[in-house]
Amino acid sequence: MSMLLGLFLAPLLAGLIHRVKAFFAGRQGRPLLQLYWDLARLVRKHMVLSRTTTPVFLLGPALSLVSLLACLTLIPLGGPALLRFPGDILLFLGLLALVRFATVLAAMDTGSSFEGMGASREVAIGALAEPGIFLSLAVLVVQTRALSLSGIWARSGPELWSRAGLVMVLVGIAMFLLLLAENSRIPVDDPNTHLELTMIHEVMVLDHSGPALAVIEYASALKLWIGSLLLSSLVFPLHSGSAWLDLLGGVGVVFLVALAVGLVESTSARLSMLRVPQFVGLSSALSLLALFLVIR
Amino acid sequence: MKPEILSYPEFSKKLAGRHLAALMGLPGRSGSVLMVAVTTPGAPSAGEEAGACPPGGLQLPATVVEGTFPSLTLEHPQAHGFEREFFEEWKVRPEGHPWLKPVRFPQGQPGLTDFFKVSGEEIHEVAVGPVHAGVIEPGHFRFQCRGEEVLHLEISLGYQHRGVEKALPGASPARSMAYVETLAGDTSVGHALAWCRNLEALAGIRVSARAEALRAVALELERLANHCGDLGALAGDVGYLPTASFCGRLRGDLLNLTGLACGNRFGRGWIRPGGVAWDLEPVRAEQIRTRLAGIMRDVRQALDLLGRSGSVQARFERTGILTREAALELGLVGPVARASGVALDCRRQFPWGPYLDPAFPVCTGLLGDVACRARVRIDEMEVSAAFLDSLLAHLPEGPLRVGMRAMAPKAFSVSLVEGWRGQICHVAATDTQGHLLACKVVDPSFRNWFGLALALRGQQISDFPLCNKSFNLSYCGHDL
Amino acid sequence: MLRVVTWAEQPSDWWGWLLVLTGLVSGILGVVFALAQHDLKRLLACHSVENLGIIALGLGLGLLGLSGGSPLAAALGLGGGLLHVWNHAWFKSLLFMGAGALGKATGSLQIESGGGLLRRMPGTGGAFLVGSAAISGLPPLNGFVSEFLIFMSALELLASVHPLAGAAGLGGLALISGLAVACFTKVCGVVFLGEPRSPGAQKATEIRGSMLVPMLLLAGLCLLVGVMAPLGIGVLGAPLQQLAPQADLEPIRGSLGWVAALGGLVLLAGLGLGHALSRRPSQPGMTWDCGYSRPTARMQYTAASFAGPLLEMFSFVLKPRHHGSPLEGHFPAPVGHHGEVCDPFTQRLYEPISRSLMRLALRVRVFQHGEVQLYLLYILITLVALFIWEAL
Amino acid sequence: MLKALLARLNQGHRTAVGIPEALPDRTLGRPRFQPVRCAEGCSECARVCPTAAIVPGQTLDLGSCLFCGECARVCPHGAVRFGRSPAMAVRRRSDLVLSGPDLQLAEALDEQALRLFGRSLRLRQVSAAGCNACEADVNVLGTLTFDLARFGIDFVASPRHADGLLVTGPVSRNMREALLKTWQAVPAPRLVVAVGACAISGGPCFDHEQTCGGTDGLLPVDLYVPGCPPNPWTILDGLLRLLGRLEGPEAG
Repeated sequence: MSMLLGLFLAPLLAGLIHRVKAFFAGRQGRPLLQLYWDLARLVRKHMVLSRTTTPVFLLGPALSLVSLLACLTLIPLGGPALLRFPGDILLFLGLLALVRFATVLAAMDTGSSFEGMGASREVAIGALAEPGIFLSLAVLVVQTRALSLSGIWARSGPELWSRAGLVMVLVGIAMFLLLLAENSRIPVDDPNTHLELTMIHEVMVLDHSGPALAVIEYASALKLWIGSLLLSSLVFPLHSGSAWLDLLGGVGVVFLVALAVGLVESTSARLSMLRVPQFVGLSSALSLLALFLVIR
Repeated sequence: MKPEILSYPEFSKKLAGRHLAALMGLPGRSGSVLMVAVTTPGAPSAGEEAGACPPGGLQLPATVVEGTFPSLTLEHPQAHGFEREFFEEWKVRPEGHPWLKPVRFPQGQPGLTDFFKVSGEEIHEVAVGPVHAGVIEPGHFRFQCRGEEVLHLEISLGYQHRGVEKALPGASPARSMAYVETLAGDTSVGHALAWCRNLEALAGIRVSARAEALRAVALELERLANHCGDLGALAGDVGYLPTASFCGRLRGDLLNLTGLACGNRFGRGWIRPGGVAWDLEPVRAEQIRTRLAGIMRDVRQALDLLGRSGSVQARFERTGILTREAALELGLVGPVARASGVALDCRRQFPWGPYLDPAFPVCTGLLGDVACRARVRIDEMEVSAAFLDSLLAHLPEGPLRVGMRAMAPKAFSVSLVEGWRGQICHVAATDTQGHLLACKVVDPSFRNWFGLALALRGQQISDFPLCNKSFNLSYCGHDL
Repeated sequence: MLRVVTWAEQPSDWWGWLLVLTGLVSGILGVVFALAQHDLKRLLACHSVENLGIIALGLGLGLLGLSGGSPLAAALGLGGGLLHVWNHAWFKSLLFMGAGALGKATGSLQIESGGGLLRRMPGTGGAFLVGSAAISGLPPLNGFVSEFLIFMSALELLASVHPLAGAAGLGGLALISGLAVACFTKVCGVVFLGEPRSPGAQKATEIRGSMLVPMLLLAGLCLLVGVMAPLGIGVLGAPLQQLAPQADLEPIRGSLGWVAALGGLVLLAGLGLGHALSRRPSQPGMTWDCGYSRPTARMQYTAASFAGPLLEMFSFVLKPRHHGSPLEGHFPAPVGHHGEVCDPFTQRLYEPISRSLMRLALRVRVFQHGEVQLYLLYILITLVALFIWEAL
Repeated sequence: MLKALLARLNQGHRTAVGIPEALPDRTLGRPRFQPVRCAEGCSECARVCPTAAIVPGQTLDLGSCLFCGECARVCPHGAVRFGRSPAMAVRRRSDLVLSGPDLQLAEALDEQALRLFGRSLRLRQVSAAGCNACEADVNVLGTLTFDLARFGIDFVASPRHADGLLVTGPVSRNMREALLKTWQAVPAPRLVVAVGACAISGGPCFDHEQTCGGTDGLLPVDLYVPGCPPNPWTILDGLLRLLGRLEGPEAG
């Protein structure tokens, strides 16, 4: 159920963020369902394939979408996840690394300096973000003594917040910053810009078209969903006793996270590319601080 | 004024310490070319009070060249672009020019030139354009990069070459107005004004005070709209949503004010030889004045937000620095040069009509970074808004348009107008029958492009769009 | 080493700590230096340093588990470390063979002179890609399985007896694997993808089958160990039972089963989706070049530029040197640029030592005349001196 | 953040609801051409036309017209009059050549294309020697007032992501190859929109050897938007008609 929700609602998040930004700008803005229409159009279009490219070009997006779908089976939402076993956290992170490996190689396959530039930025940010994600999840592991995402979900919640509020706040902030960085949002990347030289994510997919682009767009919507879901299920889970209420609450928090992303994008400027590592490092530092508070 | 024909060494000496507004060729006797320079006084030194450059002081040194001549660029770097253009047009080679590359590729094959190259297996080139990512004109940018750092940027234009300058002298009056109003679409008023003032000078007529005032209104509205748009675009480039959206809308509102006055949002069809085509009745003038006040209130608020945002200022400051020395040596103009502390402004140097105020403010900056270029634009908007307000309140009386007369034979005329991008220089010469023989158009972009290339050295490539916006130059104004 | 360490009934903490720290330092430095290399063989050598670091880290965590009384962590750490020894042997041989094939086909081991080789050498390229994914610790390949065990050990320690070591191991290994992904995307992207960057790469062809088959076999092995992970634990079961008898490995086997199943499924589904995509109607074209008519191979990202942002962050250890004259004037003349990263051990440890040894040797040469009598005299003096010393 | 919110409240919601029926009073909208009124032998209009867009007594080519209004000003018989309606975009080049007062406005794409693009259309803008006025008016469509994105239309960076080209400028000889390369980079099915007199007919440079005289003959144009530059409302009106979002003779 939670998996299906993710599959269907993920593209809505992008629409929601756009609506928040449109409100702040004072315009009507894109329809909420725009990404659904975009995807419907893209899958029916042809592709232009560069003569330079190899099967890696199409395999990259395919593998990353499938990996993200696999990730979705591991995250709890309003109830334990479809699949749960000790150490599923590690598989989850491994799959995210696979996503990065696949998209970066698909970008490099075109032999364009733009895609290379985006790929270089992506791996730099990714390599720095990796410890941050591990450490923030580690804090939750220590706090809940659970080795699986569903286990953390089961033992996290208001009780944990009252016991270790500060730590949870730190972890929450760290994970939110990572969400911004990993999903190419302001202040790390600007999803709205059309300028090749400043982009990260968009510039990596400059050559993909048609169904392949649809796969990429859908995958990045899923990635945003998964990132928000982690925050919702692990940091702010609801345990009301009713599974339906928990589910509703979980989805609500996911949308709140998207709202917060929109708010950040509406009111702050992008960082200079030189500052991005510091920004990503900050999230690692925050989770490290939380970790020390926990194991001290 | 007539060009003063000198020997080559004297000619070269005459350029020292002066600002080269234009360099053009006129057909001479038996295959030789008369090279005419239009020079204006150089900038006052940095210490002097801003805007101290006194009015007047135009000079027209000229010399006869044939086959080859020693390049002026070595001594006067600001001649580099003019000499390349000269070579392309007249096939007279400036010997020793360090960088004799095509400017406009009139024979086709744009972008086919030896780009400056930093060798080494680590260096990669980024080639951007001609088709850019945004909704902008085409041009080719070649970066030599090591990682994210730009070692060198070379700009190769010419994609927009339409042959307008060549077509100008023989065109019908109606068509030549269409040409000059599309020389650089966002500077329709500036170029139309420079063109008409030349024709009027050649015909020896004076336009009325009212027409001059209305022309000034058109020119300043154009400046306001474009500066406002630029500031919004700068905010957009660093992803700062509020100012970007507000200024984008306000720019449209400012264009609409011009549209209200003459029916065209870019001021096309407003300025005509002998005066202006559209009047501002008192009601309309008052309407523009009130709407302008409202727009400026919103503009101030949007810009205040920009100034207060630390994350924006961090991106603007110390990005894309252009030193005063470089700006002077390369003869840069307009807000770009003023942001680097070069206090030159044609409204002060060659004033006319309502600008005949010895205290007309010239806005300058010190550092020459993106922040300064933004600041100068903000200051100039305030100056223009105040100027417009008083102008619209007291429009002088007089006829809109006086009839044109035949132009003087064998005459030479220079017109300098401070467009929103900077000094626009039009030169026109007539033949023995009083028909136009040759025209020269120098858009401010022609000079400033090189300044952009220089400002990018050692910068992060991701800052290029920001620097580019802070210059915001015209491609077709360069390519003609 | 493991043998020796486990002789003792209860290993003391500091052994584990020492191994963890050595592992972290060598792992992180190894991968950072690898990132800076221009030569494929040197790069792979640096990765060996990194992988030995991972192995040491696993063993160290395991020892800490033993000493702290967490048999599960011990079994996981030691098992992961041991498994990684195997895995490393496989994917590293695969990668070295790939490098050899590359050198043979293009005549150069410089990364920057590769490019577009996957089209020209699909077998080598495919095998190398699998090896790269394996060494980067990506599911569903063998590298992920051993790193999974080590990570699990760190998580166990974190939640129980040695939280600090667990945290260090976790963060360190995460950084290492993040950087490894960066490094191998660089190699694969620059060498195998895009357009050829040198004449050698331009005319490269696939190598002989006899060289190709072992690579393909090894690649298959990497995959097999990955998707047969639960069996792998079975193989390790016996030694682990000895090392950490109390550990209950059943849940781990279950987890590995899921890992293998889901990983395998992802791979299959990914291939399927990729195939489905390639069947969609398409039109051939050129890589988008902004409409510019004369693109060159120089307009591709170079390996150095690709790794640039990361190297910049680690410049305090790498101390990169750049040679090249700065651009002067408004119209500069063409210049060259070259950058390199020197090995700090060669530069700051071995070289000074060997230099002082040489100096010493030169001084000692005074005694060397080549005359037999003198040498006899030296021996005599030495003997006398020894006797005196003995007598004292 | 509070400041930004306050500023937003101050600046207000700015998106216009519909396309205005009439442009401001001095702005020249859709002309009413009545050659029947022309007197024999009168060619005042042709004399002042900068682009030879008008043939007295016969045709007025909106694709060449720069909307300078000189013809209407000099015509003694009122054969040319400019109205204020922004709706002017057409689907066929021949529709722009007026021989009477009627203008066949653009009809929607066929049903199959509408199913594809009706709610989502991505365009790649190519300026082929445009003077930056058309470009500016296309850019304006993204601002608060016009808010193009609310109709599902957007401009994208890469032609690979696009469903069509929006071309401005007379297509200089130097831009010809780049334009064609961009076209080839757009995956099928795809559209072409020509915006402005230059892109339709070459504009003031219609007979220059340095230009190709517009997009016609190079690309299959699906929508022509006349003007120099077209008012943003004219462009928006044309795009919405193309997508079947707007029907009828006047803008709604």
